[in-house]
Amino acid sequence: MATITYREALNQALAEEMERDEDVFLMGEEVGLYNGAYKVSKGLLDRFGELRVVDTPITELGFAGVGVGAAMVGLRPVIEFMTHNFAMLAWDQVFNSAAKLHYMSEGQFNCPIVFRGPSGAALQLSAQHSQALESTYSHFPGLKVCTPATPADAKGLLKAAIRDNDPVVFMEGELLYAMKGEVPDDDDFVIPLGVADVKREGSDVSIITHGKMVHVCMQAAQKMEKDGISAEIVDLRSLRPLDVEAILRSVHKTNRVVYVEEGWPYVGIGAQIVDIIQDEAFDYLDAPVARVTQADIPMPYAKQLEKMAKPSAERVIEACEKVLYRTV
Amino acid sequence: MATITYREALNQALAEEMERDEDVFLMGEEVGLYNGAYKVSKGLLDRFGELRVVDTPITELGFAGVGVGAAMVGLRPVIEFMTHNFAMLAWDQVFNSAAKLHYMSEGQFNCPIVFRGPSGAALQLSAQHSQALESTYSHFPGLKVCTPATPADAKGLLKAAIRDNDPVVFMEGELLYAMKGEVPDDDDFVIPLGVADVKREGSDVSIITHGKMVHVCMQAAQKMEKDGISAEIVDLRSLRPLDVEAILRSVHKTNRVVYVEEGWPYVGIGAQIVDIIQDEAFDYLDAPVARVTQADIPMPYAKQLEKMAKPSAERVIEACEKVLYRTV
Amino acid sequence: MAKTKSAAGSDRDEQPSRNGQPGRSGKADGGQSSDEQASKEQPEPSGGNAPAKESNGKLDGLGRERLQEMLYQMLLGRRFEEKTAEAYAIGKIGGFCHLYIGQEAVTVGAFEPLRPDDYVISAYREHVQALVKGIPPRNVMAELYGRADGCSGGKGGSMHLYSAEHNFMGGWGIVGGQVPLATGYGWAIKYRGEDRVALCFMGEAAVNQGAFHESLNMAALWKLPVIFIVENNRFGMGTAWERASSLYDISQKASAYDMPAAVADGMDVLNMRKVVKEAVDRARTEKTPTLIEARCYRFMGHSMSDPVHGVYRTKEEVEEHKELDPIRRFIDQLKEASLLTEDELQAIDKRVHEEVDDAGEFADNSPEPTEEALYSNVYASEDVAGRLYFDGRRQS
Amino acid sequence: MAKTKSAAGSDRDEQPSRNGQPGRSGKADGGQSSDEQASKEQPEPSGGNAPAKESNGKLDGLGRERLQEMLYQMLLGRRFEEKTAEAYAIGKIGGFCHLYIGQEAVTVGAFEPLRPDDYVISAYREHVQALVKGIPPRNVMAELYGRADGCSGGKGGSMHLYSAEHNFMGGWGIVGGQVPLATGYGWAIKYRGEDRVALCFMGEAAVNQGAFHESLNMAALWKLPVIFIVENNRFGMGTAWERASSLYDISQKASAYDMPAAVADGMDVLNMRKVVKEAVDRARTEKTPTLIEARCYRFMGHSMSDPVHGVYRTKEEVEEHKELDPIRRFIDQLKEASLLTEDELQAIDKRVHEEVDDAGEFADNSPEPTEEALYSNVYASEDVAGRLYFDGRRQS
Ligand SMILES: Cc1ncc(C[n+]2csc(CCOP(=O)(O)OP(=O)(O)O)c2C)c(N)n1
Ligand SMILES: Cc1ncc(C[n+]2csc(CCOP(=O)(O)OP(=O)(O)O)c2C)c(N)n1
Ligand SMILES: [Mg+2]
Ligand SMILES: [Mg+2]
Repeated sequence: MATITYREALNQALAEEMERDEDVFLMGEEVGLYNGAYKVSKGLLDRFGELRVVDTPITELGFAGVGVGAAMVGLRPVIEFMTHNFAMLAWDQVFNSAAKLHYMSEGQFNCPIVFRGPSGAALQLSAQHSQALESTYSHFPGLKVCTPATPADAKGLLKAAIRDNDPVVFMEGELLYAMKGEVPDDDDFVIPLGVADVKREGSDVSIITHGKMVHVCMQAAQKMEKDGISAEIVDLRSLRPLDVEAILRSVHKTNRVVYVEEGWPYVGIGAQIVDIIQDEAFDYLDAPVARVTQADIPMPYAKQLEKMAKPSAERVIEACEKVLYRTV
Repeated sequence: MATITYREALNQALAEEMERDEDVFLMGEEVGLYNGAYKVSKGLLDRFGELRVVDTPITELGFAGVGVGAAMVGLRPVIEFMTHNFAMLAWDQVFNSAAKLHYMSEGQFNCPIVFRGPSGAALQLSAQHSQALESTYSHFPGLKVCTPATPADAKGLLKAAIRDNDPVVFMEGELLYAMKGEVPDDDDFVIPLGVADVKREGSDVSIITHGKMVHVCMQAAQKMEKDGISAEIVDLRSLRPLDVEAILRSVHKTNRVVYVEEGWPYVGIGAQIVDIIQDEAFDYLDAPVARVTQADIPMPYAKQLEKMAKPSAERVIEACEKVLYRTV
Repeated sequence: MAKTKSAAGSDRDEQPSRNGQPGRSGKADGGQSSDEQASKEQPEPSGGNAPAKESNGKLDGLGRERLQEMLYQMLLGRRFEEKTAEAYAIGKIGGFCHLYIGQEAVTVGAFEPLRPDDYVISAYREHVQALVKGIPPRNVMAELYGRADGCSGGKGGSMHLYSAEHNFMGGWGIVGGQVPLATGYGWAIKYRGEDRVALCFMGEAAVNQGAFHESLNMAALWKLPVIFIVENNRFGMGTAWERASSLYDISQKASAYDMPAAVADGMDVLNMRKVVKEAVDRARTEKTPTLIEARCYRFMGHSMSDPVHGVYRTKEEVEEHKELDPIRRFIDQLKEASLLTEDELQAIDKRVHEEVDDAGEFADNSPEPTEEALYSNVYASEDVAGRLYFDGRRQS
Repeated sequence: MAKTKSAAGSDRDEQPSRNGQPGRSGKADGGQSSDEQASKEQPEPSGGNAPAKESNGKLDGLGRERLQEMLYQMLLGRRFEEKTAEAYAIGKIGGFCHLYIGQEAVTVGAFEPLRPDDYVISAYREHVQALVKGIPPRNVMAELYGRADGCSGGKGGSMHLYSAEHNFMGGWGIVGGQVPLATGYGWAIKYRGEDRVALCFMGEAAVNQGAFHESLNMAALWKLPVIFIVENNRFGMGTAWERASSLYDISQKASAYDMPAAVADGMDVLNMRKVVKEAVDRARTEKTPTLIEARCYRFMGHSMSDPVHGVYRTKEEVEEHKELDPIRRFIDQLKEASLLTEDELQAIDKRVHEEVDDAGEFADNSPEPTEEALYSNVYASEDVAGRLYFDGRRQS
């Protein structure tokens, strides 16, 4: 175990997988000479050279498609979107190409590609740069989606994503890159897709969440502890495949659920989890599932407005109190 | 009242609004000389000329952006996407431009634009041409979304969408264009956004749906009638704004709900409706809400496979029986 | 090596209709750009005039057998599409269906210089390209019928024919969407240090799409062995090219990327082959991409639902272009050079008819895909924990 | 009218660094393309050499007052950005922040021929463009501070400055995203038969985006009065232009659209103005679009978080370019032509400092947006039935 940052964890995952399999290469804006806009690919150009760490023009649609083409003929591209906000320009290639090729060709072509980059808000980047897009990606069959919240998960899941034979959308967080955590040194430390992680055991209420929000939920849980509320935190880690068993296990245990996500509410991930819970654990719910999301608006720039718009520990606590029928 | 096709209803709405307001124009692929890929704009070029009925190159991103720019300076563009499948190429302009401009500029610029075209599967068009994308559009605040199921709704809602000062995504159906129905002749027949329509009164189970699926649900309801099951069909008509009152009214009445949609299940519209119902009518539900969607796969070409993949009256009936705890 | 064309694209003055006329000018200058100014400045890679019979009894270095094989491919394409039209008319084929009739010379000429390991991707008007790349007519027809023996298992249909075995990377339904993919094949070839090439076909209307421009820039910047062949059949659905592009001359667009370019007469299989061969050779050796405009004409409607002529072109225009039928033309060339006898022609015709009939029968008898097929091949790796499907019907 | 440039774009042979050198060649040939071959073939619209003082005591037809106003605008831009850097350093400004220092001549020169009713849109390096278009420094600074008096109510920030009153249509955060919007303004101008023009600024890296190409085609095809000004400051973040584009010469890309094009020296405000004026006049009268490459250089890092020099450029390179400081250069030109005295310069400098300080104070004292602002202006028409917001906090 070493304590490293989320950024370093991703860097290790990339380096190890590139070392392990020469079909793996990294392509995107500023990933090479500049070492990555967020320095995730630091040192990789020097180590692997220009064929395997490729700086692209600012043409998201184009290089995403180049990646899909390369994947069709057996390479394993890791395509970095500087952020997933810009990936919208490439969504045709993600949704109409990557997600459908295997099926349309009756399995003749695989698409082992990873589309990675930060998703969601950082600090005061305003509307076009602050979108958490998990819901949209997860909607399309043919894709797999991961949202690691910690350095260990980032490393283990990225390695799994690169080894997976399907297109995987990998969603990181600008505000997570500098976060430190313990990560196994083992070169073969891989976290399989579809396995949730109970980040905190609890008995009164289940807070189910993914990605960056795990940390907001942890703060909330610690505060609630003081008021004698024991909150369990289930981090889904991947949204497709989804660890439904882990969700149900926690619901059976607490009978009260809050779903917390960074994105917008309308058809957010939480809505889908609510649907699964009411369908498969209807009689176990002592209260409606409550949801915490970002405000249902484009993200504003002003510091205070942005703060109000983002999910906060306070709002998570309010939601927990609601499902616990406690009102303060 | 005249009996006309859905196609003619849209054509009338366009013609009447262009007649009424000279800032309204239609732009898209083949809308002019060719009279529209699906003939929705038949005769409009002759009637209104090349400045108001504009054939574009095949550049969805580009002409969607041209529309947004024109809307920013006070025109009221109706942008036709030959189908919403191709609109993915333009989503950056829909989500990052149209949906956010009013907010980012603190209301200095409006974006009164309609993005219309067919959505969802027709017959054997396979994966890239058969996607129902309501869920993705509805997720983004700043947009409004309509899904008319009948000629009358098509006309009334399109007129409302054109008069609305916000960007409206208008989702039609290739298989609906030829459908006939009664439509008021009145030039000022407008159906306000956000008002659902009970397409069929019933007392045993509420089938809530939108768009093309209304007709599948009608078939199902008629069949169930024979087995003595009285199904109510609530057509949401617009997904954003959403007529929550109408949903709750029906739930209070029947206590059993099935949501039917053409799109994929994961974070489909149905998931959001389930969330609203369990949150706001928790104690009124006698059974979990059941959902009927397309199979969770890219749409296959083969006739039989496509049939199996689409929501059908049979599957709607099964779902109703499930929430009624009847098993046959 | 070819220089980038450099005319100011000022052929806007000329009548696009004249300019866009395939064959006419095309045949005359054997693939010269019809923009005289430009062609004077620098000859097109294709160079030369109409093929002359060589002492060794070859045309453009192609022997009797090879030439007749090319004729066979053109006829196969023609008859296959005619059969397809019939089958569509009686409902055996569904969905959208775009026929290639009239454009056979583009594909047969372009494929002649290829090796089996070269990649080809195209758009949705790709039936004939699938056949010429080697997919058996049986499996192509079965795919159109939506049967289990189809080259895409019945899941793709007319717009999505695939064969990994033949390096046929697909038809494509999104206009321009295949261009970045082809660039990706070029990237993979470079990555692995191979000497394959990738051919990317598209209709002229795809040239306006951003994906085209983003791809050409990367292909030129990274020196990828990709040949972009634009089939300028004059129309994108009902929109004439001159109504969709501010510049008629497509090859000129390569100058924005400092990429070699050429114009070929898409109604002349030998000229087409000559122009593409030069680009292919250059791609194998120098790893440079090329943009080729193949001037051709669509004899049928855009798709089965579009009349042959109507609002956007006259009966006369269509008839006039049918005069340039690339198959009749090639037959004449071969006979003139006494490289084809009437008997040989009959034999080829017979062989083609038999194959096409056999393909139809095979498709008729091929089974529908089973219900199990519905959920097969959505994902390549289903051995994951957790749930992949959320429709409650198929839980992984 | 200008002819489309038509060089084979073969200046790949030249050193891009030489080629990309603003000022040097630029000043010499007053906006000629540095591609000699091309410029020999056909003169750039800009034509002429460095400005000569005219008998009437004007430079390029501009009088003392106007010229000094331009100098004022350049200095205002420079000092405003310096103030911005300070404020950012102490946390008064958040988010991404891209400074314009070194590129002032591009904007001030380009705006001189404009009328107040002309539209301008740019990318995220737009503070100075917002100022020169007429938004008071107070409201721009307040926006950077995220305050209620900001020109976007504090909701947009550095990348999203707007003023409908001044027809400043925004900064834009998506590289290339503003280009179709500008084309839309051009469309609206044509639709209404007005004689306005639309200026669209973008960095050179945006030229590779598909949106740029789709837009230029429509602008040329439909004859829209849009002037596309590419600020080639040599780098897109850490990527030198020659590493991102297969063709260095950006103006050459207009030939793919048969669109007039020109290269301007973006370090020379008068040359910049001359080149843009010609395009603006043409746009008002002939309704034709123009593509202009303004060769300039970014003196600061890409954003506040990017060091001025580092992996992608050396200290020496930056210093060398600072020699070409457009403001110093303009001051020299004016003094040489005795159109500016030292006292006048001091007065301008004083005025600028006062305005910038005032802007800072104003921003400091401007209130934060209130909680009500959070949900205001999401929709323009909220008088609809049904629910618009789904977070349970604000139900409409
Ligand atoms: C992105 C996209 N937009 C629109 C369409 C609808 N469409 C299908 S084919 C076509 C015309 C394409 O013409 P061209 O590229 O010249 O090819 P051709 O049909 O002439 O072979 C259009 C508009 C599509 N399939 N994809
Ligand atoms: C579509 C998109 N991709 C990537 C980015 C991230 N990004 C912001 S600025 C920039 C560089 C742009 O360079 P250029 O266009 O030359 O403008 P400059 O910064 O030099 O003024 C990049 C890659 C973005 N904002 N939008
Ligand atoms: Mg065509
Ligand atoms: Mg730049």
